[in-house]
Amino acid sequence: MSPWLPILMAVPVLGAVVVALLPKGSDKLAKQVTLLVSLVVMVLTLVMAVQFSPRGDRFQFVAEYNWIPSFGVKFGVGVDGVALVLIALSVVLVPIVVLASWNDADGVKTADGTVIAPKRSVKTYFSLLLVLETMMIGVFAATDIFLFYIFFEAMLIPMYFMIGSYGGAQRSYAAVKFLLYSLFGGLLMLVAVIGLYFAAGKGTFMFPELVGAIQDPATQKWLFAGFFIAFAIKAPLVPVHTWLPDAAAQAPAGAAVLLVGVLDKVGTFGMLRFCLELFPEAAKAFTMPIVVLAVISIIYGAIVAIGQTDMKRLIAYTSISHFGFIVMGVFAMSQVAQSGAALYMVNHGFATGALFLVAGFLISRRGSPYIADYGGVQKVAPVLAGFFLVAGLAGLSLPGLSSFVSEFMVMVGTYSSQAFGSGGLAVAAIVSAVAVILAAVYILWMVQRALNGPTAESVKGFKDLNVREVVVLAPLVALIIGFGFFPKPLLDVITPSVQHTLTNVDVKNPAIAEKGAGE
Amino acid sequence: MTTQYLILSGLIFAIGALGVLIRRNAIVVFMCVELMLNACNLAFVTFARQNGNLEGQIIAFFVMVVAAAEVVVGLAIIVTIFRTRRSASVDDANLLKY
Amino acid sequence: MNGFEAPTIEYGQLAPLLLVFGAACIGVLVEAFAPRYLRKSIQVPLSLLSLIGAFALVIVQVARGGVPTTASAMGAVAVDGPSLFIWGVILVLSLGAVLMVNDDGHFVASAAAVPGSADEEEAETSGGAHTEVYPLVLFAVGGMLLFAASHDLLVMFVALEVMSLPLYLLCGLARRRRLLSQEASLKYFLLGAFSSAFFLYGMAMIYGYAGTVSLPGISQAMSTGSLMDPLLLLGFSLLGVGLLFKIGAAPFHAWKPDVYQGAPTPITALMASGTLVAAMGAVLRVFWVALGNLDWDWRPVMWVVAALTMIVGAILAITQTDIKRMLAYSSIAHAGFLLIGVMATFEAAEKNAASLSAILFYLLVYGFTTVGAFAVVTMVRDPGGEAGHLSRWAGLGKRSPLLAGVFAFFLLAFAGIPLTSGFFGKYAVFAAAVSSGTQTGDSMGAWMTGLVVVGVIASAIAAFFYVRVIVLMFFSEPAADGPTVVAPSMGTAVVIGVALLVTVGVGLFPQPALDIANQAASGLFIR
Amino acid sequence: MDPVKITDYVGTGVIGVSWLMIALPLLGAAILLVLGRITNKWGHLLGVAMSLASFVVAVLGFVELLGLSEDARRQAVHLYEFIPGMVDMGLLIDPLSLSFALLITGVGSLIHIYSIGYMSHDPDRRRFFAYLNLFVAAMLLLVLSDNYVGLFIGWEGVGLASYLLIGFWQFKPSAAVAAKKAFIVNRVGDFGLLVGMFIIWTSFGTLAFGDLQGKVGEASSGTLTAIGLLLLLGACGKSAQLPLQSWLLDAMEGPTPVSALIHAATMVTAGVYLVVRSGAFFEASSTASLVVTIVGVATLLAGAIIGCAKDDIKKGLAGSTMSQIGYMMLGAGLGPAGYAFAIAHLIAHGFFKADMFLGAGSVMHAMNDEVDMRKYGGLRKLMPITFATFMVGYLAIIGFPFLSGFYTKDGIMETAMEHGQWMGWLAVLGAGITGFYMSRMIFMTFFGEKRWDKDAHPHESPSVMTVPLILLSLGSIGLGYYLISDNRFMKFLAPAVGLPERLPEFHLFSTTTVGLSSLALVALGAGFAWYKYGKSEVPVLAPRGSFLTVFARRDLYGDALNESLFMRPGQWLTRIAVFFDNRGVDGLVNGLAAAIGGTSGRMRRLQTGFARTYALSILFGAALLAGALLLVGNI
Repeated sequence: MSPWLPILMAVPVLGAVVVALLPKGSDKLAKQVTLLVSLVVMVLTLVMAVQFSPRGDRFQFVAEYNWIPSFGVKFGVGVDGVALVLIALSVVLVPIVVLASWNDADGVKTADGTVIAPKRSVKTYFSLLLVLETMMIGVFAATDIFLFYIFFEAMLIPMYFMIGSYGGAQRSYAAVKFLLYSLFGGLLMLVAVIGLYFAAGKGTFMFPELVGAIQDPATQKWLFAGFFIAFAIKAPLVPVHTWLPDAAAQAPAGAAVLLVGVLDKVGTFGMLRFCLELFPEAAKAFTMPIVVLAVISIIYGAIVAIGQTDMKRLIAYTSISHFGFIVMGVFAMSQVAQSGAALYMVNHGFATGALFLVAGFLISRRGSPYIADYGGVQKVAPVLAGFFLVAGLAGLSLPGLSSFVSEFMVMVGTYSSQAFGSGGLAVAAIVSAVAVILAAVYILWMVQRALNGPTAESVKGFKDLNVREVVVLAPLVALIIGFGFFPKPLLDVITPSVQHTLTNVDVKNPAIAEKGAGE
Repeated sequence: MTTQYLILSGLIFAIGALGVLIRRNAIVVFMCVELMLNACNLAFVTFARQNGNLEGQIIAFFVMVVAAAEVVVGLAIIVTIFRTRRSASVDDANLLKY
Repeated sequence: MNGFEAPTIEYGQLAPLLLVFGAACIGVLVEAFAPRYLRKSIQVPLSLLSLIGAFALVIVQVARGGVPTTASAMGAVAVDGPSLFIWGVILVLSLGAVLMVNDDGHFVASAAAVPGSADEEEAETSGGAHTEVYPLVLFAVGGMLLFAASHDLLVMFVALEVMSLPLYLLCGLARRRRLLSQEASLKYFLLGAFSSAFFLYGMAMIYGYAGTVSLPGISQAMSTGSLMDPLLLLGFSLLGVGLLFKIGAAPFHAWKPDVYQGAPTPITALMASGTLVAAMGAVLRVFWVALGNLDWDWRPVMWVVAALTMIVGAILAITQTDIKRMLAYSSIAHAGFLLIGVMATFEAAEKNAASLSAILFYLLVYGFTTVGAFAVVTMVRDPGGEAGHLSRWAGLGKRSPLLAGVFAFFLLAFAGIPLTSGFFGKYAVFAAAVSSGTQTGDSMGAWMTGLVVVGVIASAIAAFFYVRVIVLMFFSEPAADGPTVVAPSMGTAVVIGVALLVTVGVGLFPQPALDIANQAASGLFIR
Repeated sequence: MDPVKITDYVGTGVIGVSWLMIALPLLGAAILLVLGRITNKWGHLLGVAMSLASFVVAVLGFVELLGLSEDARRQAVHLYEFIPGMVDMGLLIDPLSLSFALLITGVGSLIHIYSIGYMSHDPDRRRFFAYLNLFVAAMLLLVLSDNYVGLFIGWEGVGLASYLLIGFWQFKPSAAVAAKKAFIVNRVGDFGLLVGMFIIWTSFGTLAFGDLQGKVGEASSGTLTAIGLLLLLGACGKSAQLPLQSWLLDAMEGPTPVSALIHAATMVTAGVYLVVRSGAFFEASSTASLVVTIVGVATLLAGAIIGCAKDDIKKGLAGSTMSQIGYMMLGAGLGPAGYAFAIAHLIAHGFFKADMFLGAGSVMHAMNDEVDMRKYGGLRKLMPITFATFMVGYLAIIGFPFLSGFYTKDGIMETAMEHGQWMGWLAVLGAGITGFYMSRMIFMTFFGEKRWDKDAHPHESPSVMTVPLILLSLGSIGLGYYLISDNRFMKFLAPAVGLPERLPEFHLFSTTTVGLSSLALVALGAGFAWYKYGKSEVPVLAPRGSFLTVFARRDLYGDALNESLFMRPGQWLTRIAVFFDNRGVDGLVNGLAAAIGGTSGRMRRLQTGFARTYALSILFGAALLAGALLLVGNI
């Protein structure tokens, strides 16, 4: 029993209670408390992460408590490498988001006094944020599948309120769409979770004990489908993606970061851990259609992104494209691709997070999400433009920035995958590489329209980023560049965990074996 | 030779049910329900005869008592409605719909 | 049948029942003899104390004597584990309903006065009130208790009527919107009587088949007789009509929205919680005890009914504009979910305990949430009474965040979102169904999982309208002349508080409640 | 002779810290970008200092390398584990990479210095130097990296720097568009390079040059051809070779020093570097190397033709750059015999083209940023130093005897002729065209009548600009002879790229068919140019010109082709996809929701409010129930 994870999960929720109970009118205090709590969680997590030994047991910091014996449900938590980096991603993003949304609930007015968003309850927003943090940690830490499901579904609610109460003009449509879509997937997964429990007949939901418990191929396929559809909606994969552009575009920038940066990762994380390891035969049987779907997502997301006129929607579609890469990597069944996919989850969180935030800052100066309403921002706000460009370049996976490493690994791993004999997935990798070109088009075209050219009349009065905003973006950019050149710390943690996955799926990768033997 | 009684009982039940469906006057509808209950009584008694035990006949008495109670409650409701609406038509009471 | 044998009555086991009925009778006497100004101050404590006392008796019964293993009162009433559990639930829920009844302003001053007439105005200004409401509620509660515990069909029929007749009347006693209330009453009465007739005729058929109306007797007869006898099948289906009508399963659900909408809200709460719980108890008894041998015949039909009920409830609720009407459809959908549990039977009867426990647990959590939700509904008022129309609820989250938050939480529980009690209820039932589907050699296996999938889809559709209310409350701007939120009376506050506590508590730590349900279900029904 | 085996560096010399070459300018860029306005005053000096420091390291490394025996001249410097199990970050110090490093840092430093003067009036000069430093760092990473991933990072890094610098004056829409275009077209090439890397990794399990040595033969010829062609696609993008040439002419929107450094001397030659560095693949696949030569020949002609019709001095030079890189590509496609000439020409070209670009910049600086040569004329007297240095560059590029270009280009043409008559003759033809368009440029700019705008006051540039010009022109004069004579450069490069079986003979003045005929053609071209632009008057407004002129002016319809083949269909595709997404996919979802809502709306009409209807439904249900049970019961 290690107290680490329960403590990590308890601190934010206690913080949320404290924030919610603060007396009326103490908005500023609420913000400060939230920031403090999130920083404490971050520091605690990093201290914990340092103690993680990549070569040790698969699950570390394990804690178990018999929660609902009647259902065979345990409060079981523990992290492997992938879970650890995703938790780290979450807890790093939260303080950044807190700082980024410092004034979001205070109501937004443009310089000329137009109310863009009315004042909302600050305390509610920040306590929701902290509740969400607990759930984000919980969902990645859960080793009990039932517990995972609980967090998987429950985390919809705070996000739903964050979008619905604090978002843009179409917020309630977007929030409801988000909730119902995810809920529908989640409920299908619930059936599969129940089915898994009884089909395995082990009387437990503990993931390590359920690995390999289902042998019957037909059962595997049904259960796999239940899990996969839920995760595909969450990730999101074409054709069940349309909730994301709406949700991300309407959510306040901070919530959008957590939505796309962390919540959606639960989908790909779930595929990697649950779909593959619990139902290996089904996963192999479905590999080809899923990879095809992923490739479609990659290309289709990119093409549709090019055609967007709304900045946040555009970023959302780029994410759909990127999630395609992650899914492709997960199902390429090779260590390089899966490590790349797991790394991509983290990197995408930072890159898209930065892009959403900087776009949010830009939008908050003008009140319009439409690219056409801007132009020549670089002249009046060079720092903002600079951050925008760097974040955008991370979005197009420029080598030297973190997302490149992961995208490269995914594509190389897919190309070299032995899943369908030598070169069976090569075409998928080649087609997906076309996205490299498309990514340049969507990002640079946006940059050209929004930042370059003669300064638009409406943009002339823009202030450059203030200190708070720079403090928000700088760490993200530092991480993006840092992990771009030195991804080893993340990969060292991720790779052993991915190898566990592959062992459980019973896939061997000759290229790696050879390389590993050589060293 | 109980079959005829059963058929009669069935007929009465059907007439009662049909009456509920096609008559508008609440009192008549209500009487039709009573008719159905009595059809049941007939069936009970018949089966009691057929089975050779008394349970059916006892049940018939119970049903009568219950029917009487139902009449009390039912008439009270119908009268109240009638006083309010000046109509005993079942179809007039259709504010609650969709 | 030689000579007269004095019946043995286990008074100890029936004490809760007798206490409630006794208190009801005393209530009637109070109405007859006590002066008008004293009646309320006698009736309220009487009702509350009798319900609390009955609940205490149930506890004592469980704690001291354990659960009886044979039927009481010459095989007329079965005071077994499920009965005691259901009794406890009904008693607590009806206690909540009585606390809400106690609130002023729900019931008409003089039911006999024509709406809008001088009589009515006078009755209102003189502060008159129908204190008959209390004994009526007690009779209804007594009927519910008996309904769920009846061990033969005759008792069941009588209990059904004892439960229903007071409710017919209570439905018509709303203070505001009296036309609607009276209409609800009339419809409920006519349709209730109509369906009782079906129940009775079915009972007659089964009597004709089995020669007895006692549930074990029927089961016995079926084990020796033909299972294809039209008398049995016809009788069973007509019996089913009466029971399914009471739980509001499609296509026998039509009364529910109209009646729930028209009835005074405390009574709606009582019907939505107590009646449903009691009727589910009766359904289980009939289907599992009496007709257990007919499993393979009734399950396909029930499959369709359950699926239809869930879908109809969920889909129709989407376009509702009245909050109570919407909750009525929601209740229909939940009845469908419960029917999934009813179908989750096993060949080995002892395995049924898990399914039974799931249903009991579901009833517990659903009942509490329902009473809480209706209690909230009573607090949101327009000048003309409760603000029923959904558009009036817009922006409530800004006007009264706490109340709206609580209501939102109840709605999430209805929707079955994790970390609310409703989720575990739904999970328990679904799990039971899937579990029964995985038993080997069961041709219904895939069908059961299919039913769960239907249930899941219905849940997703249902989530839409729960969420719609939340959207209205939180994401819409409040109307300028929006409804006022009255300060809750002590009673209502307690009801909401307890309901919230249970919904949250069970949502976080369901195990204690599950333990109780498991224990209650462990012995199954007395056969 | 095959290339020497790559060994891990164990010494303690400068080579061990050769990463400083990259780190210093990178640090400079970082300081200038992060500290921002604070560094405005001295930012340009820092930029120059970092570039020069990098040059010093390169020189020291070069000296150390020369001190090593020939078979130890390929040193891999391990830096750190980059992607564990896949690739480590490391530098490869060998004659090839150091040649490039010297060119980059040397010419780069000169251009840095020149820019101090050229950008002195620009408020964003500090940012300009940051980008220049960034470019130098990335370019050095490109050439020094000991594996394809590092190369690729540098590859895209220079692309980024190029993007930033082309769009340096991004407030001009044309500059912003040109920058974006350059990046995107380059990405098409990068796609090739990426896929090529996939195949290399999959086939050989490594991406490091060292590990690949000697392994190439293991793969099938199909694989090798595929790798070769894909790498060539990458090279075409970066080096503006057909069919990815279209961005280079637009890239002239950038400040002139950028054009000189990135779009003439260094970055655009990265493709040649890639082909030479990956020589093993091309040598193993005759198809791939043949395609390289075809691309080279086609581009050298296309670039030359485009150069003939341009009135914009920078675009004229850009066309010439394309053409000259075509020569290099041709040389690179000829195997070990051509490598040395290609790289030598590359270096020489780096000098004389940078010289001419900076000269052009000097002219523009004097002419209020006017680029239209038709508005120049007669500048030789007013700008003597610029004129003299430009003349040197001009003579070098057309292959005037004894100047740099004469030897290097001649080497390529000779080798090509040996490989195939057709490519040899086409290359010679290209030399003739070069003679024409370069002479045209000289006559239009420096000779003839003055055709300036009224407010132009041409003057010689300050010495901070002219000194680099002079230094560059010195290189343009002597470098060619120095490198080619005695096959000096070929031998120097041998450890990195190998030697051909038979070394070519060196002649001070070659009298082969190729040498003479090319000289003759150049003279013909120059004469024709004199006839058209020196003797007769140049109209200020461009005449409509013949079909051929228009063809060349429109860049051989390359943009039109791209537009009708890719851009327009792409836009349509995008629009269709967006429409499909909104109406189709999302429409389906919303439609489903609407359908459920509609069903609900219709179904609730069944709830008529009539108690008798409800009773009917009960009866109906009862009948169904009974019927179904009777049916099921009797099956």
